[in-house]
Amino acid sequence: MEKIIYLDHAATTPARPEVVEAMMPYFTEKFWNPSSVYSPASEAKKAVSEVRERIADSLGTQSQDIYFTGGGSEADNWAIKETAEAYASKGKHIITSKIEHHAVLHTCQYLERNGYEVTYLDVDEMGYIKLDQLKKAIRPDTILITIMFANNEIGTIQPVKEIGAIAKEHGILFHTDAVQAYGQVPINVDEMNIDMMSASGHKLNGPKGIGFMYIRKGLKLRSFIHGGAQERKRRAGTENVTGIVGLGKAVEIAFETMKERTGKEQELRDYAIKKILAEIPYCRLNGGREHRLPNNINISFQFIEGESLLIMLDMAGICASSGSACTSGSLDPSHVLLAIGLPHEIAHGSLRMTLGEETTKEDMDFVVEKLKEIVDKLRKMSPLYED
Amino acid sequence: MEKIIYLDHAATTPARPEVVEAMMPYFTEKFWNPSSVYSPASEAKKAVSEVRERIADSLGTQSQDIYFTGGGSEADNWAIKETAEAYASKGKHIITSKIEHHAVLHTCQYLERNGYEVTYLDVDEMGYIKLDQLKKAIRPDTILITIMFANNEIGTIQPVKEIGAIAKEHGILFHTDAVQAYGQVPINVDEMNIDMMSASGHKLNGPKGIGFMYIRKGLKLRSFIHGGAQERKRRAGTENVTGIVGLGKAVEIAFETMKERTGKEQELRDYAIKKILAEIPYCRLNGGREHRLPNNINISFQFIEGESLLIMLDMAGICASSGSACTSGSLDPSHVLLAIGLPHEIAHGSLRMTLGEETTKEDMDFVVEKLKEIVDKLRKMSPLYED
Amino acid sequence: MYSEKVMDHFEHPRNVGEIEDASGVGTVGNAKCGDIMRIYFDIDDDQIIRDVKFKTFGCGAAVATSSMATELVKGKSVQEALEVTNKAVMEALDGLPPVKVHCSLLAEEAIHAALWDYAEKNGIKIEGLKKPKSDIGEEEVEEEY
Amino acid sequence: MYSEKVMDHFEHPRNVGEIEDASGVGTVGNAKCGDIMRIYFDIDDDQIIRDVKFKTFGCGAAVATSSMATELVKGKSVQEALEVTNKAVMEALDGLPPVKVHCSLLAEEAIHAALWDYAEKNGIKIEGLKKPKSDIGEEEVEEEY
Ligand SMILES: Cc1ncc(COP(=O)(O)O)c(C=O)c1O
Ligand SMILES: Cc1ncc(COP(=O)(O)O)c(C=O)c1O
Ligand code: FES
Ligand code: FES
Repeated sequence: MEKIIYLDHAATTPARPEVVEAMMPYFTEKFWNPSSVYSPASEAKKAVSEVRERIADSLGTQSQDIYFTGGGSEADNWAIKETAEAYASKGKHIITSKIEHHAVLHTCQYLERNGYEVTYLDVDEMGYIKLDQLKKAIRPDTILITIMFANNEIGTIQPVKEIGAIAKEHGILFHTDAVQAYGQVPINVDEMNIDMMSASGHKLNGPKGIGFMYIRKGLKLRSFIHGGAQERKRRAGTENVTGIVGLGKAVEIAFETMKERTGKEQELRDYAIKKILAEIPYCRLNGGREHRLPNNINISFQFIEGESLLIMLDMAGICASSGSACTSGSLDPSHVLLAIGLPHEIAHGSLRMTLGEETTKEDMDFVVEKLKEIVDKLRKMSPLYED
Repeated sequence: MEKIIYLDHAATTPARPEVVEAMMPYFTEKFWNPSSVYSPASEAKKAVSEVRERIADSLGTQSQDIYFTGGGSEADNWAIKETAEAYASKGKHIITSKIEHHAVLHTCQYLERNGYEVTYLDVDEMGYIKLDQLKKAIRPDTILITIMFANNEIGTIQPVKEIGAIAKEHGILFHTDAVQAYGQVPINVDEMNIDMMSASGHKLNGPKGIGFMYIRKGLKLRSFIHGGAQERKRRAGTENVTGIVGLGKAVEIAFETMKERTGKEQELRDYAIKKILAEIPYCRLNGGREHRLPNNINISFQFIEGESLLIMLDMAGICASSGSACTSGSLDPSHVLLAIGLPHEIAHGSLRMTLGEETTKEDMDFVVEKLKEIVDKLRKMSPLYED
Repeated sequence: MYSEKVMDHFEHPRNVGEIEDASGVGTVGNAKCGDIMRIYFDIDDDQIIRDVKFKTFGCGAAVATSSMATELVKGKSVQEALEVTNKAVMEALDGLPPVKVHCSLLAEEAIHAALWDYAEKNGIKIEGLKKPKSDIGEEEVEEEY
Repeated sequence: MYSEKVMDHFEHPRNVGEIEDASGVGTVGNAKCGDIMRIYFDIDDDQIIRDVKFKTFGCGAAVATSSMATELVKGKSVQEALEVTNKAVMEALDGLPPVKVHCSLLAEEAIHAALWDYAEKNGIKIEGLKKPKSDIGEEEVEEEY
């Protein structure tokens, strides 16, 4: 098989070899249940608490505020549903944005069916929420603001610190889905007044099926998964020690390499964007300019449809996505692209390419060449395009 | 370090080398998100559906009724909370037993705080529920019976088929927590009228952080973790492909080897039980005689306390447990041992040893020798024991 | 996800293009996914479809079904073309994934719309042809959870 | 989980046993975990603790704190023994895990109960000694979620 150029790091990433290596002993020799009393099990317990420590460090907080989960979606569900339940006596109003991941949106819709009210903030044409609209949306019964740190489709990074400050000023809890941002941009939960934060291992070259939630000390929210006394009685289930160890290694490397890695990605991102916009007519860049994930390219090609584009790229060995991978079961155009104001048919013709540290300039040159050919071919086939 | 004799397979098991080997390629080369459109991702999708098929086969059902979860606790929470929610209009009464795992008990208690009523069935001195008591507990508003297949502490296997028949006759849904039973004893969800069933990978030499739930076709219950369209829109979150593949391999081997493996374990179990009861005074076997997990030994030693016993066994290189590992954060005597009628101080002095396929007769001979010494030493120290 | 036949027709679509002064043109759109398909017919005096072309803005399945549908009607009589259902197109393509069944309806509907246009222009009546809906695709695929 | 000192005292507990015709005996139980500890004192006429023995039905921490507590009071005056708090015992053991703090209270309480028994038997009053509760351990450790 010819070379594959993987440009879908926002969907998932390969685990680093070091990550897999770190996990290996915990599958077989050190397979212990960390809750066990006998001394060998302390190896597993220690491994788990070291990772907790490492993650806490990366966020400028203490380890007892980190809770491991089965992934980003579980963390989002936990934060939103259990905050809703724990603070229902204060109020039943939640503020979020129109461009959240479905793990947040569908959870909010679930709460709406159960007597909560949700305000979905608009975003501007770059995908930023408007702070004055946020302020206006706050009501006496608002208990939670949940706004994602960075968007998975268009890469826009929200003004999280400002949102945190507004939440704090009004005594409202602030959760942020940082699944795309964690490991890519620096985050300090205290400086940013983040009360809860979701993250997922497989987005930062860690294993799948593991994530975590930061929960600020003192918050009333309780378990989402009830059962044993693991995770300070807040998240039941035998600890996924291998997953946790793998996540820990991924976090270690992600933070060690962050500056250099994302610097390189950003340069390549801007190079490719510039080239595509210059060489292919009728296309536009979606998402934030200044505050944008270092590896995200999202471009709409007028007159063509995303899936066809993806399949042709695939034939050329290029893996990319159109909208969010986990919603590919759906045929609707991406809710994010509609929220930034794209008409349906333009939203349909959008392409997301998310780079990784292994992506090279040669890769992107090849991709742009192929894109030109493919876009041309599809436009020739399109009833919307008259040349 | 001296040899370790691991007798805590009910707490967790080492992943088989074949399991780890099967997972390896999916961490790095085949790391794809199964929801992605490009062709390489179909490898990941295919791997997931093959495992789904295999698990369905093992239960005598079809693959679309198998849903992957982050473990046994998540499956238990899902089954109980979402059945409660989906069928609330029919009624708000649930029947369970006093000896369920905390993942079931604490979930039921959570529902009690939210307007549901729960009947906790007694068990007899072997740990069996009483079918006539079950029948009497059924009310017009009963929506769910959740009774574990086999108990994690005392190994008692419930009359699941009879429970299923009663549930069916009354048009009530039946969930069973089969975390300890799956892979140890044959299960057929149709013959046993099981509507929902929870299982967990790390209990059958698979990886941690992965489990599944069987949900009979046609059931109304919806997502517990909301978000993307994975798992037929019923369980959001990027699929834990590595975990699923590892689980699949573990299931394959567990079912291939079931007969021989559990036969051998059962023989060793009975040998050790007999020897302990014969050679150590003042002790009794807890749990079912006839219907008992093939690898479970649970014995109470009068006048001594479990943790001290465990630590001394640990010093001899023997890993065992006293009550359930995941509740070792708690100091209360096991709710299971209390439910079968043990007084507090006897419940405290109980020891669970759960064998694995690698356990040998020599191991058990050594363990019995050590047990004799340790029990003797602790009894000499005990204010309750007068010799 | 797609069969080899689908991929073949997607990669090498047959009959892409336009026909100037076509005997009939039909354009249909799919409310569910926003896709658009246009079919052009060149029909002779014996009501035989001499030539057919299409343009499609849509997914892989939409492109492949357009291509296959045009192949299936080419050289057929108007009456025979009416028999080319979405099922026939799907079968000829060795099937489509369940979420993509609706795409094949687009092709069927485009044929009907082009035939209707032809019938209107020529003042003839085609047995069994109904006025096309302006929009198709409200048929629901199996709803899951 | 336990410090080396705790493990040492657990593995080699000092002063295990009984004293016949002891000057004072105290037995206490812990409602929280069902454990029981009994301490025996041999106290001379100068109110010096000449010998001390214990028996414990309890966890590792209970055994180790019993052992350490008896070491700390041995040879001390009755008044000094009263100062041997659970904190002192824990410190001497290089600490205990949070869930095990209550076990050390058992040792403190057993000493007090044995001293009370001694005082009653001998009709003397020990400054600062209160009648022991029949049951300790209702003190709550940090509640989590
Ligand atoms: C009977 C039973 N149910 C549920 C669980 C929970 O499974 P997990 O730890 O995989 O969440 C366990 C094991 O801890 C168990 O033994
Ligand atoms: C922004 C965002 N939130 C949540 C998730 C869900 O994470 P996971 O798939 O690990 O459950 C994703 C990725 O799919 C994401 O991009
Ligand atoms: S998804 Fe729109 S035609 Fe196929
Ligand atoms: S747990 Fe009971 S004394 Fe330690």
